[in-house]
Amino acid sequence: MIDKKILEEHNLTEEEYQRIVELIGREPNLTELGIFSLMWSEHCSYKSSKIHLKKLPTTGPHVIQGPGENAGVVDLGDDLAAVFKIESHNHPSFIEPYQGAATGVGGILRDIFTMGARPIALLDSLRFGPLDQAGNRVIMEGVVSGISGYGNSIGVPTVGGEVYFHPCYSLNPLVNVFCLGLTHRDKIFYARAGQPGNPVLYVGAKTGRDGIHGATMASAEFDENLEKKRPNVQVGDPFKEKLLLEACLEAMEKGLIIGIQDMGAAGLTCSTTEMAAKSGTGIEINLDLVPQREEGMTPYEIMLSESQERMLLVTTEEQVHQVQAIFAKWDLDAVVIGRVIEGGHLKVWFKGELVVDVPVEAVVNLCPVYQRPWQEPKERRTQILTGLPSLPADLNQVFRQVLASPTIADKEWVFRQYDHMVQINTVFLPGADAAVLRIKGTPRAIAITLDGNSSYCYFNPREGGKIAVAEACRNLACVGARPLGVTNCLNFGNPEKPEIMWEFKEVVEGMAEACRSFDLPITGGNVSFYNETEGKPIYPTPVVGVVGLINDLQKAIHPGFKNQGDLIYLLGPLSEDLGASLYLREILGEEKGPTPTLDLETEKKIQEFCLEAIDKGLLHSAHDVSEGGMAVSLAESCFHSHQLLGVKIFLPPDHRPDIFLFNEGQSRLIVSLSPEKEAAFLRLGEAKQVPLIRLGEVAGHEIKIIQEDKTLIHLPVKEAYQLWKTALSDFFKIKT
Amino acid sequence: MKFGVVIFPGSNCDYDTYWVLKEVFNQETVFLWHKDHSLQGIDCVVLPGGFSYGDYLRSGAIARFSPLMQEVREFAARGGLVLGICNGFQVLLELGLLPGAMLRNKNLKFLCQFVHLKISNARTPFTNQGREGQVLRIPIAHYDGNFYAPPETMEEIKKNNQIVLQYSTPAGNVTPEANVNGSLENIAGLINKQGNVLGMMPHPERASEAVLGSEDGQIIFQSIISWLS
Amino acid sequence: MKVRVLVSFKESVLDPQGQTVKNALHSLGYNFVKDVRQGKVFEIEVDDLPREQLKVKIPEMADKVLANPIIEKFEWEILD
Amino acid sequence: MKVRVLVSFKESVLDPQGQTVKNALHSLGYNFVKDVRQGKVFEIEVDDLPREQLKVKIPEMADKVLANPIIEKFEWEILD
Ligand SMILES: Nc1ncnc2c1ncn2[C@@H]1O[C@H](COP(=O)(O)OP(=O)(O)O)[C@@H](O)[C@H]1O
Ligand SMILES: [Mg+2]
Repeated sequence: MIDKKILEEHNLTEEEYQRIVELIGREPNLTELGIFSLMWSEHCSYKSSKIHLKKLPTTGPHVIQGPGENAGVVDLGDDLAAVFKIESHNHPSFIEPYQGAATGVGGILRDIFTMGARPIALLDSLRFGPLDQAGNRVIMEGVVSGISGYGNSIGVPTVGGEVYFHPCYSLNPLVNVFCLGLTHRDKIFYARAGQPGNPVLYVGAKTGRDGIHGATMASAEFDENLEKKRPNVQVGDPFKEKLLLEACLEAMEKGLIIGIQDMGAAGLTCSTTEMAAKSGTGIEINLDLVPQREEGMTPYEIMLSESQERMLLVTTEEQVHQVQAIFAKWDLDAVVIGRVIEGGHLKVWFKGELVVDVPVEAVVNLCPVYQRPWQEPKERRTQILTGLPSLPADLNQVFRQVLASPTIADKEWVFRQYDHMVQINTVFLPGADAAVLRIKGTPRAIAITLDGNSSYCYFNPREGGKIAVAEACRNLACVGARPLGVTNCLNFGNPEKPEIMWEFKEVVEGMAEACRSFDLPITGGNVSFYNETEGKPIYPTPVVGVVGLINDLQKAIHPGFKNQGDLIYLLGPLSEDLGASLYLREILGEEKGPTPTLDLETEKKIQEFCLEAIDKGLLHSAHDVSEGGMAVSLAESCFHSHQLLGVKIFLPPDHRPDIFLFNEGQSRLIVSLSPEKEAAFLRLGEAKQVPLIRLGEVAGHEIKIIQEDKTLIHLPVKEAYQLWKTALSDFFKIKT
Repeated sequence: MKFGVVIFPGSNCDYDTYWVLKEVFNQETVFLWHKDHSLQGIDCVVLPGGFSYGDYLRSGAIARFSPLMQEVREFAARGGLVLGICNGFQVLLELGLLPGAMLRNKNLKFLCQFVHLKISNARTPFTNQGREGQVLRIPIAHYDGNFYAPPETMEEIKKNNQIVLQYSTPAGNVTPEANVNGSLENIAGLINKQGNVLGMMPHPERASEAVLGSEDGQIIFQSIISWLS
Repeated sequence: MKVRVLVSFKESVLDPQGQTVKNALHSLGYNFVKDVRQGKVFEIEVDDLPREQLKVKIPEMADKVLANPIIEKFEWEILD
Repeated sequence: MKVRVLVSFKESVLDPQGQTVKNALHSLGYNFVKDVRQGKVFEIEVDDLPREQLKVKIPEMADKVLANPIIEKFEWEILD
């Protein structure tokens, strides 16, 4: 009955099918096959990535929960814990930008509150194709309003993120959403079934035929058959999720829940089998009891539906009524649909018939793991800048162009649509190096940032992986936060292609090396493969989310300059590498490597120095040098000052000015300090052996960059600010 | 003195408002559940921001039918102080306790940002600690804050001096450029004729602690407290 | 039995959404479009009540819940 | 000449708005309401084109701009 075509439709290979037959000792029926296909999909099983992800360090003194649960957990001290995770929703957002992005937010929120934490912050990492193409604008507009529509409504602030533009994302936009929640150390909940006999409750929205095959879709490359797959997109209901959030947290607070798992990708299938597998039990459910939105749904459809805003929870017989009362208060049904059983099987009943009977261990843990072949694409080594392009005549003009590049330009058009202040914890609004949230009732604050540069990863995935981690930590250092834990979202093309697998392996190894060097654990993440359309993969795009702690919020600093006359220093090594820089790509028109190299020892020294200098109160501002180089860093520090302060910068004579200003050499920060602190600052620099150069000072209201007796750049801050501020929103001007 | 903060399904500034009243101003504060029938003897009721019922029909349209709103209506009729913030303002409009209606922001986008507000009427229970013409810096966060009322109603509003807060420039000029969402007369805060029910789109609870970048929102709460004591 | 209620802004109220749609249509070359007004439609499945009763209940419901009479007007029809 | 385009979610797609409205109507005692689907309506003023042409242009426009065919369906009529 199960033939080649059916297997193909389920993205299962012949060998995988044989393995299923062996594991269950017979041919599966169609529903059972569907269950295996979901759980053995790349999205759920990590079959191509697992062997590489093992290389990531996952333990550390602050880690309460590493990978393996819905989200990672780190200790914040004082009995508090932060629960966080990042997830991708790339494919759905391409198909239906608004709903795709909205349900992405819904999904990651559930991952967090499933663990007993109240979500307090969202961040989003977005990548789109160039905005001069109308199609990309439509996608971006939809994605941003989808995130805004869901996050704002549910009342979790979207406090930061990043937006990049590159042609490789035209047909494969990336939407990665991060969420962090707060809970008490002893109030963390897991996906557990507990004792046999425990009732299993279904709560939340009714099940419809949404997104059937969504999880397998996320694991398949796009082709022209896209149209056929379209009805797979779900519509999000943030209002229902808000009710679900409040009801779940209330039931948890009252100690009424033994185990809980959200139903996102892979719905009932995933939640039932995972809970049982983790407790070494089985689970039995009756599909006739599952609340359904549509008539005539088959067991296959009910088990595989990806309807949003649903949860499965386990309680005890005695507490069922109390649980139901809480859900009723929030206008939600909580229906007992089955119970935990002995024997390790998932048994599903439908109209009096046993329609599924499979061992949960096989479904959850025995998917084959692949060591997929990898090979370095040699041609990439030749895509290296040889010989320098000539120096542009008008650097003032170049500077203006760089500021107006959508990747550099102010992202206010985006974050103004997000409620970034609800819950009244947001101390640094979007725009700073890291989002900073106070922890009410303590002197401390949480800092969060997302980072990842795919151009670096394209030319050198290993270095790019390292840089992503280092840059995220550097961003935290700029506000005065020490990193506690890392989550990551790895967006790649088709892993069955050896060069993609090579990119993946290299990025993971680079990240692992950086994390080990920083002594930083990875507490979870997500892998999104098959980001290709018509055979064209995206650049390898790791997005790293780092969560840090500021012990004394009073000491935190912001990237904006503070006072006229403050001295401006560059911390870190000089660099002559233009490779993989935005300047080279967008202004000089050459997309070439090599990727800037990162020396982890230097990086750590710089960050340590920055953190100590902030702790000692020596700095007025700190801002890292990244896309667009030092010139952009300086300009942004002007823009973030309260009165649009200007700078007067003197370049050292023996450097080519455009390289000096726009290269993206690593491990560098722009800091400002009052002249009285200079001596102490230099002493600390000496003690820590960090390279420092005094660049100039905060002065007037113009950005003035001088080399010897030549003024290279001379622009009123106000004018520069306008360029930077309006470049993105100009693409979306509405005509009325 | 006792404050009550109403929780509708979908309210999301309920805890923020509670926090500010309780922790910043040390006031006795209780939550009021929308299905209840009692106001628990409070002196001022606050309808907080958020998305009651998802705002799926119209902002505030369904919340107004909550059982508790009948009590709020009677409380207001007796002269009790009612403050509606953001979604709370929208509920008050739908309830008919304030005149007019909200349209979508003129740029058709959700707007979250600090704005400047001119106090246009300081002789109210909600603004008496401010000066007329004083400029406050307080954030907004809404999709439907574009105040509209038919011409006759606008006449009334102006005649009765019901405009309490207006979007302005930092210097306090009420200009079209300062009008972030397109409201008639730059209206950001509006009081009823009797002077005991205020609706405002900006969030004073988000600007009541220095660590959040502004304490200007305190004026609203201080005014209520001083009025009641 | 199915009822359809259409809710739209009164003429006197500006409809920027409709304007934006119009502009989008123009930019795609649909220049024969002169004006667009955007509203809401509710398709309501109801018990088989006598028409007399619907004629009372539906407008009442529309007036009270579905539309805000300050800015909106509505019309309704029985579909089958 | 006036055209009306009605856009709503496909049957199989969840309609949270309609559900919420239905619940609200029930709580107000309108229990004869069995189901509500909420959609959008566009009232479009167009140049007087031959019907034949409208029959091509309007559905094309609806499909491209007014509705998202992935989750929405539409119907349309000429009003006068
Ligand atoms: N890139 C990654 N780095 C570290 N851990 C990862 C990564 N991707 C996935 N994981 C971990 O693998 C585990 C399996 O994820 P799972 O919860 O089954 O899937 P999903 O993330 O889709 O819910 C999770 O704990 C997740 O944190
Ligand atoms: Mg999960």
